[in-house]
Amino acid sequence: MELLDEFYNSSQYIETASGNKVSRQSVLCGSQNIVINGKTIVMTGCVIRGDLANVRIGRHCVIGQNAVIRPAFKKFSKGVAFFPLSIGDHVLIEEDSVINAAQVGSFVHIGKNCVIGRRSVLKDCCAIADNTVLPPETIVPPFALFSGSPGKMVQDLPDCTQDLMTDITVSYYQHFKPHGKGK
Amino acid sequence: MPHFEGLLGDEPRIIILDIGSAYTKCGLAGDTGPRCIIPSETKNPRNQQTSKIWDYSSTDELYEHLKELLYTLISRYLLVTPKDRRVVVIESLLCPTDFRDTLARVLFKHFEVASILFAPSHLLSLMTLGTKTGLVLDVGYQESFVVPVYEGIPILKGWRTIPLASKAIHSRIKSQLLEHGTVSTPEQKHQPVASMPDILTDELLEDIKVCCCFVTEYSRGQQIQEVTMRGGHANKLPPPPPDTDYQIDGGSVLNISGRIREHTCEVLFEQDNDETSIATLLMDAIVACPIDTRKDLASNILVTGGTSMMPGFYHRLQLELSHLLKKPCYAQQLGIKRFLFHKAPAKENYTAWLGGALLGALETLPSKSLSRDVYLQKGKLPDWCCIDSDFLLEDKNSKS
Amino acid sequence: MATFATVDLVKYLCTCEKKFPICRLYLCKHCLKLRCIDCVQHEVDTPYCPNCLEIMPAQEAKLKKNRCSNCFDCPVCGHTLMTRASGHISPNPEDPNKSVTKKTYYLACGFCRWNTRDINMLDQTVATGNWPMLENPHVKRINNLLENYKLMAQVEKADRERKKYVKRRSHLYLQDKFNLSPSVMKRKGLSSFSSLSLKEGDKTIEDLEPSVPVESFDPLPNDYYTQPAALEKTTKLVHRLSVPEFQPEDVSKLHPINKHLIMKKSLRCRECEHNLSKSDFNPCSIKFKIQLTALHWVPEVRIMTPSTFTYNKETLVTLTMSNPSVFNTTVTLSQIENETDVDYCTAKVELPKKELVLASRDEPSMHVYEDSSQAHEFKDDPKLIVFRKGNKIGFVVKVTPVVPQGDVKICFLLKHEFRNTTVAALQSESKEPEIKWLEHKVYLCLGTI
Amino acid sequence: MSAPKAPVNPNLKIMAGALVCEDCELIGDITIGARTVIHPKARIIAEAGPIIIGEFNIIEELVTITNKSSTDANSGKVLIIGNNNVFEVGCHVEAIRIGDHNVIESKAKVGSKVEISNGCIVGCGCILNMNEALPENTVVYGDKCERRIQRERPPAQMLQIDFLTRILPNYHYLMKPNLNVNVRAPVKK
Repeated sequence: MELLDEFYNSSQYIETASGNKVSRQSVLCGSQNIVINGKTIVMTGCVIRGDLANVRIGRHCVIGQNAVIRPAFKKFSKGVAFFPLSIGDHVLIEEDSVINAAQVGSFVHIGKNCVIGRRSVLKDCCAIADNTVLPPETIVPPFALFSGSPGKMVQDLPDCTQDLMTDITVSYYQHFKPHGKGK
Repeated sequence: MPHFEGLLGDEPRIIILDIGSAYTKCGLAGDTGPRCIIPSETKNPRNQQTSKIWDYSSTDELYEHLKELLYTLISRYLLVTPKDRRVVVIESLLCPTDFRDTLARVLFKHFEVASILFAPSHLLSLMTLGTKTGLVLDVGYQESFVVPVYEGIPILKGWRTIPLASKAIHSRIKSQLLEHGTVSTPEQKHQPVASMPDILTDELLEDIKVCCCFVTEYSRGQQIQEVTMRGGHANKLPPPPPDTDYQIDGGSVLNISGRIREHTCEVLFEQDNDETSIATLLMDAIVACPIDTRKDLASNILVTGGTSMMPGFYHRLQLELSHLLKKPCYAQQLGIKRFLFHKAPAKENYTAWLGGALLGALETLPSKSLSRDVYLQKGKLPDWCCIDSDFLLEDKNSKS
Repeated sequence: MATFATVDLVKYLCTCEKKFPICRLYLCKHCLKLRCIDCVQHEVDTPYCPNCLEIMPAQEAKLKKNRCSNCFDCPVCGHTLMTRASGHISPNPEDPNKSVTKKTYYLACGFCRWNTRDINMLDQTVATGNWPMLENPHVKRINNLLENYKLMAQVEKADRERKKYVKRRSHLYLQDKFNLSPSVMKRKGLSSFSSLSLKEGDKTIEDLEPSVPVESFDPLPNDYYTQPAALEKTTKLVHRLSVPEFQPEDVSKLHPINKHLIMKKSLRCRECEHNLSKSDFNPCSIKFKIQLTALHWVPEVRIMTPSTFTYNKETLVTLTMSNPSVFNTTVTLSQIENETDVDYCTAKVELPKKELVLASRDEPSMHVYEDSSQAHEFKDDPKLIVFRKGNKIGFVVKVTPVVPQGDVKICFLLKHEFRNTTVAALQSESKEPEIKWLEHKVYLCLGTI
Repeated sequence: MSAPKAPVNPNLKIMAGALVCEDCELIGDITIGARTVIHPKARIIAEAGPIIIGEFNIIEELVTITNKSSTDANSGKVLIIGNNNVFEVGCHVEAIRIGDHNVIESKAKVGSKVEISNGCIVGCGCILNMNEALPENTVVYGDKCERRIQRERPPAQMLQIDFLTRILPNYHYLMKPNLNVNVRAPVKK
């Protein structure tokens, strides 16, 4: 199925020069520490905590409604530090998910209502099923689908995951249109 | 050390497979235990529905499910390339022909294995003891099954089976819970389980059995049976063990009464109308055997199957047998005085598997196996109950 | 998980007569046939640990029973255990006035909070490795048994060698060896194992002690009758079965479980034995050395929008088709003759009769919005081709459901040009790649009535 | 980032040393103890009675803490939250009482008839809505809300609080502590 057009109220979104579309109802804390590389959509109700540490989000990502992107802390013998969080390109994060990861690779799909535990590492081309809980420091290898609580590997993803994710994130961006414009 | 690697890697290790009616045991020959014991079922990744391997309506369905299960075993647990590998399949003597035919088809045609050896489970179980004579009792999921083996040969007129095993315990727990059980939910305390029978999944029943139930001692068991089977007054029951609160999920608590904990396993030992139980099964098997073998059999009993791992099982079985021995019908016929049990160097639920792992590690395996070439040529399997099935060995002889 | 749910609506028929979404199919470039995971050979490439993502050589993996030596799973919930450090202050042996901080390590689960101190395992002084391994208490006995059986197997083999020369006598030979009664002889299937039970005629087993039988067993401890079942101290069946050789019943006997490896595998066509998919050596890499997924070679059909259907009424449905090739590709659609299976075809479909031309795939243009000039270039019939965007077209089919209820399913034959670029490149640089026509059966589920 | 605009809540008491971000919703009679950190977008609603939050607690974004005493017996009672508790992103808490050193993880829900003692962990996504009191050091985890008792209680988050106290004022408008004072004004540091 091709994606359907999704219309947004143009006054509710800010479109940046690099093509990012960021909802005015999202909360970007410490925005000077947040880098979003372009053509990424940040939807209503998202919270991105750049105040805790640097957050980098790649191109053509979709951050669904009420998702929380939050760098994770780690305790050391001499205090705590928040780890910078980087998200690759063509990453789809669906609504209500909480991302406390250290790293999310490219071509990653995170379903609805997931919790990605502190300092987890999601490699390229992996996917997390809806309602999954990944405990702290989980490593998700490429081409794995994790599901459950605690999240465990349940299935292999197709070899062409990269193409599928590229296609879906690009067409999501193309179908995400302001009111009144386009078809 | 590439030289050593070459030496180690020359002979691909043989896959040992035991697809039981509840659990599948799988591993490699020469190991001391299976690599995995997983439920004999497959899960459809799309709708998350599980289908039990043995609940099949057609062999085509079975073929697909077996393929799925074996794929999981090979690619997730064994991490081997199945092509041109040898396989030992552990089977019960009661294994239906269509099942073994389908399994052979999957292994030979889909996974292209080099050869299969179908080995009877009770003989393999005995192999783990190093003896040649014994009375093998397998208390599994569907049924309990006893086979006397004398000097390495099964005494076929002595085998007995009875549908009393795990499944019977599960359904007993279920019916008891539906009758008396209560659940407390956030909304209401002590609701009857019967008002929400859906919570009693097979998984839950199994876990209740494993965590809460036990096989009670002989005298208490007799008292219980006096009441439950022969209508004795309820005040004759021994004081039941305390109830247990079993958390179903965060929201509700199932009350497992002491009676359920103690009484359900009685199903294995109750002598109902036919006066049969697991204990009489053993006795009858011995009676059916030639008189000069009986003493040897009675002093070499081997119990296998996961259900026999219930706490208190051995103690009870032993006392049941001793008491049966006093009964006139057996005392005169048998002429034996005692029963001796062996413990295999394995847990009961994978004893037969271990026998398979021993057998699979021997260099005589190829000569006893059915090779893919022969299978493709003949298009059928030899079977112990078919007289014309000698072709396997004949063929081997002429070939070798 | 929208991406993975809707791919099931359009399926292609594999050469093995099974239907799969196109992303699960491969196109063997040597046989020019579709292959699915069911009709290819799977081969182990490299085992690696899914946690530390380190490759383990196949031989080592074999020795370690496919388990990583550094990563552990929690025996309670199955999550990966973390190594935690803790500092202890102990007096300095050289200078009693000073103290030294010694770091020790233990394993802890970040999910259910189980840790190795729960089972009174001693902390380790180094961060990785060194954790004590459980050993099967029966190892010695099993090895003894195995040695004995191996000896017997040798004897048996030698016997058989001898038997070859005295073949005539073989029946007699079997008889005096096993004392078989004729009725048992008929059941050779069973008796063939009898030679493995320890009877080996004159050859007696020296080292093997016989198994010692037990006459009586201890009754259950009194707690069973006086206490509620100690659920928090009893392991569940899954915990037990995850370590088959030990199957602990008491929570205090649980032990960290070495992480099971997973593997990279390669796929091979069963017919021509060429590789269809072979991934890069590095477990972190998503690259492939060989990757013949059908998505890269076969035009992909998708449903544009969901439609509503009524029984026996014609509905226009827009489908899209995209071209994976770097050449313009011509496609024709036709009815499948004799498709009678109502399970896969519940509607009549009227397909475009003309050839459809798909523009070549061009990476940069994919990100550009639609361009109306393209329609002129290809002289599209606007009634047929709804839109054209880069390598993708939208076209209309007329669907008439012939069943009163249920899913509306259609199928058609997709015929497309295929240029075998790799083979062509091998032959000569200048030559135009040879054009072949490939046919695939496509099955679509359009919605419900 | 929104400008300070929250209406003045006369019943809000913030002890000196507490760190409360401006961009959150605090309704009703609420007392916030010293060194407690409340992240932006948290919601604390004292609906059926007051809420008293102790010291050294961390309340992260999208957390909802409600005093919503559902039974008549509890109506109007104070919801007391002890010290050193952590409420992670997106959890929902309506408990009767919460002791010390507990962790309520992301997306967990604690119903209005639950009493949490000390040292407990309610795992990600777990839902507790029975009428029950969690014994000390209970861990609730997983799909089926399984439970076990842990040996040690979760460690206090002193270091994290120190860090947050240092860093958050650089990025957020804060509510001014008003110990014993009913007047408060937003202040940008």
